Amino acid sequence: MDFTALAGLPVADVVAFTRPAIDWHAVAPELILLGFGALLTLIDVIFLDRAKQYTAALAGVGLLATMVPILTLANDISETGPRVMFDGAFVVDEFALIMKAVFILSGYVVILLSTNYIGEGDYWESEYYGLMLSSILGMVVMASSRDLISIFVAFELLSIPSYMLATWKKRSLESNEAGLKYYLMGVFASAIMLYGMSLLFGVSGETILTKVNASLTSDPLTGDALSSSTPILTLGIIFVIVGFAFKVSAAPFHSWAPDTYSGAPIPVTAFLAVASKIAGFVALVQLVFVGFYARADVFQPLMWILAAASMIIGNLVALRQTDIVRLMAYSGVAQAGFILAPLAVAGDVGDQALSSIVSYLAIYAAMNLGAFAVILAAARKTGSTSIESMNGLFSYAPGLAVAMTIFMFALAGIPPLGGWFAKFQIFFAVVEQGGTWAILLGVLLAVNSVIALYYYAAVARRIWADEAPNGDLTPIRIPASLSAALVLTVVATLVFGFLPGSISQFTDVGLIAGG
Amino acid sequence: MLLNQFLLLAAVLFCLGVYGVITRKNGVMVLMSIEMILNAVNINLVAFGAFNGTPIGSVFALFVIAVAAAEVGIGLAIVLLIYRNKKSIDFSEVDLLKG
Amino acid sequence: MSLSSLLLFAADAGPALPGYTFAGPWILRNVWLLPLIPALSFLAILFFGKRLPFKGAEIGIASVLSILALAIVANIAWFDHRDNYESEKAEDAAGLLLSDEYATVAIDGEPDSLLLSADAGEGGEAAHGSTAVRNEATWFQSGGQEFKVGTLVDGQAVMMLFVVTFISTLVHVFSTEYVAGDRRYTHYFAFLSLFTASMLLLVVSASTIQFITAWELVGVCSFALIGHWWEEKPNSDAALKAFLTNRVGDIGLLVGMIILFFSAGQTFDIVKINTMALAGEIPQRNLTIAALCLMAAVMSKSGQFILHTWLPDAMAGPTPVSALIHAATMVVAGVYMIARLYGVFFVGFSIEGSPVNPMALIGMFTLIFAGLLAFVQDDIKKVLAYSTVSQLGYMVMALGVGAWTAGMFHLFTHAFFKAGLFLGAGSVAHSVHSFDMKKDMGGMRKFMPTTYKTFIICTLALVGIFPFAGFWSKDEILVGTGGWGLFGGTGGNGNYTLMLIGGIFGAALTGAYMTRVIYLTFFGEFRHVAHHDDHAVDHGHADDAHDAHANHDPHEHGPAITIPLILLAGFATLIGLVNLPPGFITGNLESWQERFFHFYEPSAAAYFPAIAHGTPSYTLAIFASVVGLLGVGLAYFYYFVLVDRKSKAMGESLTELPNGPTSKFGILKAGHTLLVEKYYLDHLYTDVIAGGTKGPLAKAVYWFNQNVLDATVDGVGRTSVIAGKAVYEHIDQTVIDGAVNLSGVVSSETGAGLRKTQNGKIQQYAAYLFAGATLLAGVLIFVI
Amino acid sequence: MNYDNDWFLSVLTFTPLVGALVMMLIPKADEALHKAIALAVSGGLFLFGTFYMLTEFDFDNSGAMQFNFDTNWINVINSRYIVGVDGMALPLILLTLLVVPLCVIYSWDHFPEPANPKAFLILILILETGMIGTFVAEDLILFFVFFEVVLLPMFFMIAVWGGPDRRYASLKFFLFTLFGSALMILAFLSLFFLAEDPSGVALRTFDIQALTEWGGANLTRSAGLLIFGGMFMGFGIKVPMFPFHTWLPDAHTQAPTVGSVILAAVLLKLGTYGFIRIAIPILPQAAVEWAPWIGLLAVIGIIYGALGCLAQTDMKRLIAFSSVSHMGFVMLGIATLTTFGINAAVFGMVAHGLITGILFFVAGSVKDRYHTLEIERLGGLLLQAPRMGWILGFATMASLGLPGLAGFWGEFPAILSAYNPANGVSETIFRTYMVIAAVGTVLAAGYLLWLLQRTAFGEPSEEFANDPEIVDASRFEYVAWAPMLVLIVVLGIFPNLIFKTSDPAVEKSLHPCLSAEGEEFIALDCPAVFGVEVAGG
Repeated sequence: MDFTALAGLPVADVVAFTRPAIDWHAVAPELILLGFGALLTLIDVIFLDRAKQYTAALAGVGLLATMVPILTLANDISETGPRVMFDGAFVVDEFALIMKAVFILSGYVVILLSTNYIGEGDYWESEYYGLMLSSILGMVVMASSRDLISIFVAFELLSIPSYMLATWKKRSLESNEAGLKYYLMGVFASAIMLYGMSLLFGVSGETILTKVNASLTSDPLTGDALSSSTPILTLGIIFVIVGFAFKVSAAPFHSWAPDTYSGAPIPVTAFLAVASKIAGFVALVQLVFVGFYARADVFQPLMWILAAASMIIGNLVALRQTDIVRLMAYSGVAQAGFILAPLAVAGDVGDQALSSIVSYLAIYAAMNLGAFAVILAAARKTGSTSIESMNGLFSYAPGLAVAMTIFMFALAGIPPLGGWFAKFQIFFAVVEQGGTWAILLGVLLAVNSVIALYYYAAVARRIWADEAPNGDLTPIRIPASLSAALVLTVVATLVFGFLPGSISQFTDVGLIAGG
Repeated sequence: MLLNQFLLLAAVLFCLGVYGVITRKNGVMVLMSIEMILNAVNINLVAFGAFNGTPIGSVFALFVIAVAAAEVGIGLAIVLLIYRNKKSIDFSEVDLLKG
Repeated sequence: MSLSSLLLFAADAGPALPGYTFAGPWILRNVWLLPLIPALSFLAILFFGKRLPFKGAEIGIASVLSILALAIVANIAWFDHRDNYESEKAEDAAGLLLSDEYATVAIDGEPDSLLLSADAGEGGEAAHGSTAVRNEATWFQSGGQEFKVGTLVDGQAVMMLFVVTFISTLVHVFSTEYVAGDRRYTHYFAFLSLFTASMLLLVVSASTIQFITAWELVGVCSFALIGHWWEEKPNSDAALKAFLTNRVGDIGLLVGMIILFFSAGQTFDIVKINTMALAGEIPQRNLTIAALCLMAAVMSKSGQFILHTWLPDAMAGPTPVSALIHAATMVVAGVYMIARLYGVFFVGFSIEGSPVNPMALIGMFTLIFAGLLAFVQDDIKKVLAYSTVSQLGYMVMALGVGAWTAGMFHLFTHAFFKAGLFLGAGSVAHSVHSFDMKKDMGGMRKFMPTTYKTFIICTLALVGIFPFAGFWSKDEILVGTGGWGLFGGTGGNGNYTLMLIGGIFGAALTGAYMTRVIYLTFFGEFRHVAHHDDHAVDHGHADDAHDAHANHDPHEHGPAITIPLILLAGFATLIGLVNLPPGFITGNLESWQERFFHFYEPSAAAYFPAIAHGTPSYTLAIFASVVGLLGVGLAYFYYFVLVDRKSKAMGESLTELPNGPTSKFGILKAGHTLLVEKYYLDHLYTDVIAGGTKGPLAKAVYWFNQNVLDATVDGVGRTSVIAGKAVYEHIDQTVIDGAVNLSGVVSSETGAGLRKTQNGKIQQYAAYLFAGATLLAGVLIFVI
Repeated sequence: MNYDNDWFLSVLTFTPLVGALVMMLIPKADEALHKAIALAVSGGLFLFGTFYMLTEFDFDNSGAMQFNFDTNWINVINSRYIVGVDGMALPLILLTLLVVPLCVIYSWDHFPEPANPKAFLILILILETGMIGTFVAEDLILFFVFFEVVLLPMFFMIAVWGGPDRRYASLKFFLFTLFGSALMILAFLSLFFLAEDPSGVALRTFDIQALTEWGGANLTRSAGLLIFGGMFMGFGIKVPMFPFHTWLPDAHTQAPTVGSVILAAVLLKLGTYGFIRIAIPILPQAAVEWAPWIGLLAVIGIIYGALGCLAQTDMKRLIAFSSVSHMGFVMLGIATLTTFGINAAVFGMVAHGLITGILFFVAGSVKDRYHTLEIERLGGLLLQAPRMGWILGFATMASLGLPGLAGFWGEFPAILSAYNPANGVSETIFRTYMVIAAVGTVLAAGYLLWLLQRTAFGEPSEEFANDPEIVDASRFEYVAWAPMLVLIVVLGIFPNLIFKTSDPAVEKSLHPCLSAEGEEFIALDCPAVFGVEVAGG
């Protein structure tokens, strides 16, 4: 069979491979992470158990080391502008850098959370950090990916290690089940996403997002300008978005999240609920703002529906939860709805929508990680994650109680705690658009923040107003790393709340479409 | 061009895969169904690539194949783990976590 | 007049405005001292009273004595100011009546009537109107406009200052003995002081909002003093009823004052409101509505039908309080307000030249209605209470027919004799520990001669027997109705014949019920049961003092009680002479006629209407006196003759005939036996008197009063509570709160429903995922 | 506008927060130190703040913002940290400064269960920061933040130290307010985006003064109405206006005494303050159209609250319902959109704060002694604790609007102003409201005196007749109550203390067309909405 004939390609067009220019500074964060990841795996293989006590620290150092090129890059691009590689498939711009920083720092906090939990558990340790770093590497790559293929690869790079992390407690049926569900749904979603990508590729003939976007405005067959979407385009866009909607646990693609969260080890849950979810949003943002921006008539209603459904379903089901981790899962669904909301107006108020999402993600990372840190700390004593186990926390662990209160109300969006500004930015974007549907979404947001408060405040109330179970008032011993994580998250949550400028000056970013 | 036929094939494969994922009880069968979907994607990619006269489709398909391999590896590991703990790979029985 | 000239401060402050000045004698510009002193006394008693030897009474008495002195000085200063101010400011005389601002004000009254009083005093100065003295300070501001608090002193005010301080002084003195040993002796005096302060504030108010303030404050003092013995529920019930009934009237007060405020161009200034009302600058409709609203306030405060029901209940308070508050001063606040805002009422009710208006009608109806009610009371204080209501009716009627001076004069005289009656009743009750005339009194003249004599004098004054005070004032009211074509008089503001008849009939009623009181209380034999254990009535005593009294005969009290009685009796005798009618005497003493009118009516001031004054007639005076005496005579015959005879026959002290008339004589039958039936008079008397007591009319009135009016008041209260409960339970807790809670339940239940979809089956999740994706695709492709 | 960047208000606002932070670092066991710090911070702040404000505030120019401070805060949304005080805010700030130390003193020797003075006092101080901040904020977002800051401490105060039903009550309080403020923030944002000057340049500012100057010009009618509606929900729920009032009785009943006092004295005022500081000045035209509805809800509130009171069997709940009624008067004054009405409202806020504060204090002390607030079981308070009984009597008198006491000046001028509402607001409707409100005063007297009769008068019930726990007011109670009692009298006698301060500010806050007449009206070229009577909105 004449392959070239089938492909319709003139043989002469197949040019010799030339190595594309590589901007080493721009990929330095990825390389450092890769290095540390490999190093951890090697150490594990070579030293086995003997390296146990160093691995966590090494992982932490690796993450912090990664911050160095991120900072230098930030300094660099503020002078010279964004860096673009591989024909626009890999871009380092403000958005990419702030998100990378968020991933790295979230990852660092997750490592702090994991140190004792994994160390004290009955499981292999070194692999854990190696996998964690690989997953973070995937996220970091994701932040720069502006190409369907690289997004797909980054997506899988961050997902595959996390499937394993979720199944970490090998002998626990719950953990197995959590991993299985996460894995199966993830693979299924990515398969659908890929199908969507294939359709988009088919329509545009391109994988670079900017080029995809450029092709969306005209009919591929006739070349006429498109006044509205074509079914195949719509299907493609929806399938791609569904893949990431799964990742951010937006309803109705959220069903894996509660089960996985409650089965997986708590630090992993925190990782999934924060870093992994943020990665999903990063991908969505890039797709929407770079790849599909011309097709606001498709993604805006889609995002509207997803946002509304997520908020409503997440909040209502959360009202009936008895397990704090599951509660956090559903709250995460609702939070996803909030973060999706600006995307429903992104076609008209792109800048504001983008910066509101970035702000939200950064603040969300701080407060959600903090909440998991407290859950983790409390579970050290109670050994349970039922909401009732939080009863009377204030009476024996006032510090934890105050911290948890701060996180709960921050998540609920009560000023002056961080979450308010995140929510406020969302409102800001939605109102700026000002259309009927936008205002309706705004009202939905408002109503849902009230419903959400109900269960957040209920947790806080248990902590403060109820009696400790069995009157057991022995204090909780909190290891240093966990304390550090708590302090970091509390401070971040408060600072973001009191001085929103501290985060907004970083999140008011431009998203460079690339080459 | 035979594009439509390729696309139709891919769509059928996709649907079969989805059907399999949703209905098959056996874990391995479910994994295979997913492979079917991925292969539907590959067919699409290659067909579109050929149609559009660009090698990117084929490149993309190669990435998909590579990643799918890794994914299935993980999948099988998890199924194995469940089998070890539960002595069953019937996914419909894996419902410890719910609500 | 030397004292007043000492106090005359010849400052010439501010431009001359119609009818008032900011200059004038020092004391008149500084009458704010009068309310201030007792107010401070209130605080002093409250905070230090208990530590003082006389438990605070000394502070109270000192303060009232000082303000009595000030009030007398103020009166004297006013007399001088009234007559001499204008001559000092002769150059402004013209501008006084018609300033630039009120150039449109026309005094369209009869010149003659204005000059009636202009009978040239000693100085022989030119006749001129009265010039009120004002003083003011900013109270608050709104919208950049400042609103004043201040004093407005004219004849009406200084007259009231004297009445209030005088009665208050006597009541203070009386109380030192009457409430001696009371558990809350100190509080009692504190509230007397506060009341005095509030009442004086009301009297000198220059603005309506200040008036409202004082009006409410006296109400609170009344509340506190009625409920003085709040341990018993009936007392606190009475206090609540008084307050709440007054609050109902206050709706009218507030609304009326608000209408006036805006109608007169956003001002609370009483002078300005009156002036504008009289100058026709306020629409008649507004004035009428405002006057009607204010009338509601008068009806509650001054116990006019139908809002009078609180006043008899208010007798639950200590008797001196009843004398001060519920007879002499507070209850006349309504009357005072009418007099103060007379321009508003005069125009609003078109008093001039009409035969009837709401105010006169209410007054007349009240005086008859209450007079009837007074018959059926066994409690001496309640008789006096209804009598007060009746007399207040006279005053309101007087003002309603345009007889301003007559109304105020009656207020003036009534204060003394009614206070005397109340204190007398208190004196008796203090001895027998009861107010029940039928059970616990009788024959008291033997035990308490001073009380008896003073009581008789005050009764004569009340009934209106020549030459006691009530005669003069009641006569003037009758004259003022102008409805006496029958008697050949002239003048008046209208043709209020109905009011005249009502007034005369009222006089007869007054005579009759007072005679009954006299008999039941002071004649017959003492009916008190020695070991009578009912402590409920007079709480003035601590229990031990009470027991010490119990087995003794009643006796006269010490000077603290008798001296006030004697003083009041003296006033009741003589005070009527201050306003002798014109033409009563001639010659050198002619200038002693109509002094009250001359000094106290703000004649020819732009804020006061030009009212016409009637000429009195001997015929009317005699006729009215005869009718009054007829009432006395009938009652006398029934009690002093029939009942007394029967009592002696039966050997016990009866209060009524044991076999009252059970059958009525038909008119025909009565007619043909008219002259021959020897018991005709007996029957007539028993029919009229006993009929009045037990028969259909008074009984029906009483039944109406208790079961309709009073029950309405109670019913309104009860209904609001029931309405409140219904609203609270069925609307608030069920509908509104229910809706809120329901939204919570619905959310929660929806959550529970959705939760069921999360059944743990992974492939179902996959189905959701795919279904979601296809559904979304369907919607976006086919719908949007 | 002259921004002289005065540090004073920031110190005032954040000192309590600093105090709270210091207290957080001190171990829980050192209760005496905690009390001392709390008292020193709040009391010191009261003395310093009052002294400074009374001496430095330019009362002749009380219509202008003073002690201004203006600096960057959140640049991306152009929200600034602007604080300032004018005559409208000053009385409320002073009230806040006063009430907080009194609450600390009152709590001194009997903290509600489960004690823990440290946490309790920290919450009070955080509350103080929130309350003062709300009154000084001159930026919508800053206002919003402070408005919400208040929620958390109050939520905990009810949830932890509250009565048996505290869980329900605290959440209800929180949810209601949050619901309102969520809509409020939408309204604020709409203002931000829709406000443009006459030349069509978007203002893009949250500065309250700048927006007031803009005054809703060239905003479409429907947008104005909707935005006002959003703010109405936010502020109205806080006030609380009928039918959003149901959180209040529950919150009050369950809250600890001090919580009730602060709630009544200051928190409810945040809502009314929002109306007069933000909603009405910024959107006068929408206010005119909303006024009849606000007035309607206000008078319904007056009557409804009073009827609710008559049905109560619990003393505290009765007082809570009375707040609904009294805040109805405040809202009626506000709804008239006249200087008279709004001055009355400002006065009414302060007066209600003091009076209802005292009533809650007394109710709390009654509860401490009798361990119940069921009116049926009480009685004879005047015999058992005469001073407390008299104070209760005094407070009820003040509460029913007795002239000469503070309550009158919030009530009467409000009723009065309803006779003659602003241009464009239906006179007929408001005169009807006036009469209904006047009837409300009778009902107020009814339920308050009935309360007094059933609790203070009569003989004590057998149950408590010889209870040794029932003693008269303690030293701490006296100290805590005396300033409020004195102020009730002083303000009643010298109303100009507040009126003169608030009047220029109120006048400045109202659109000139609301009161202009005749030629002036024409000269101002007023929009049609100010001229025609808009029947029923």
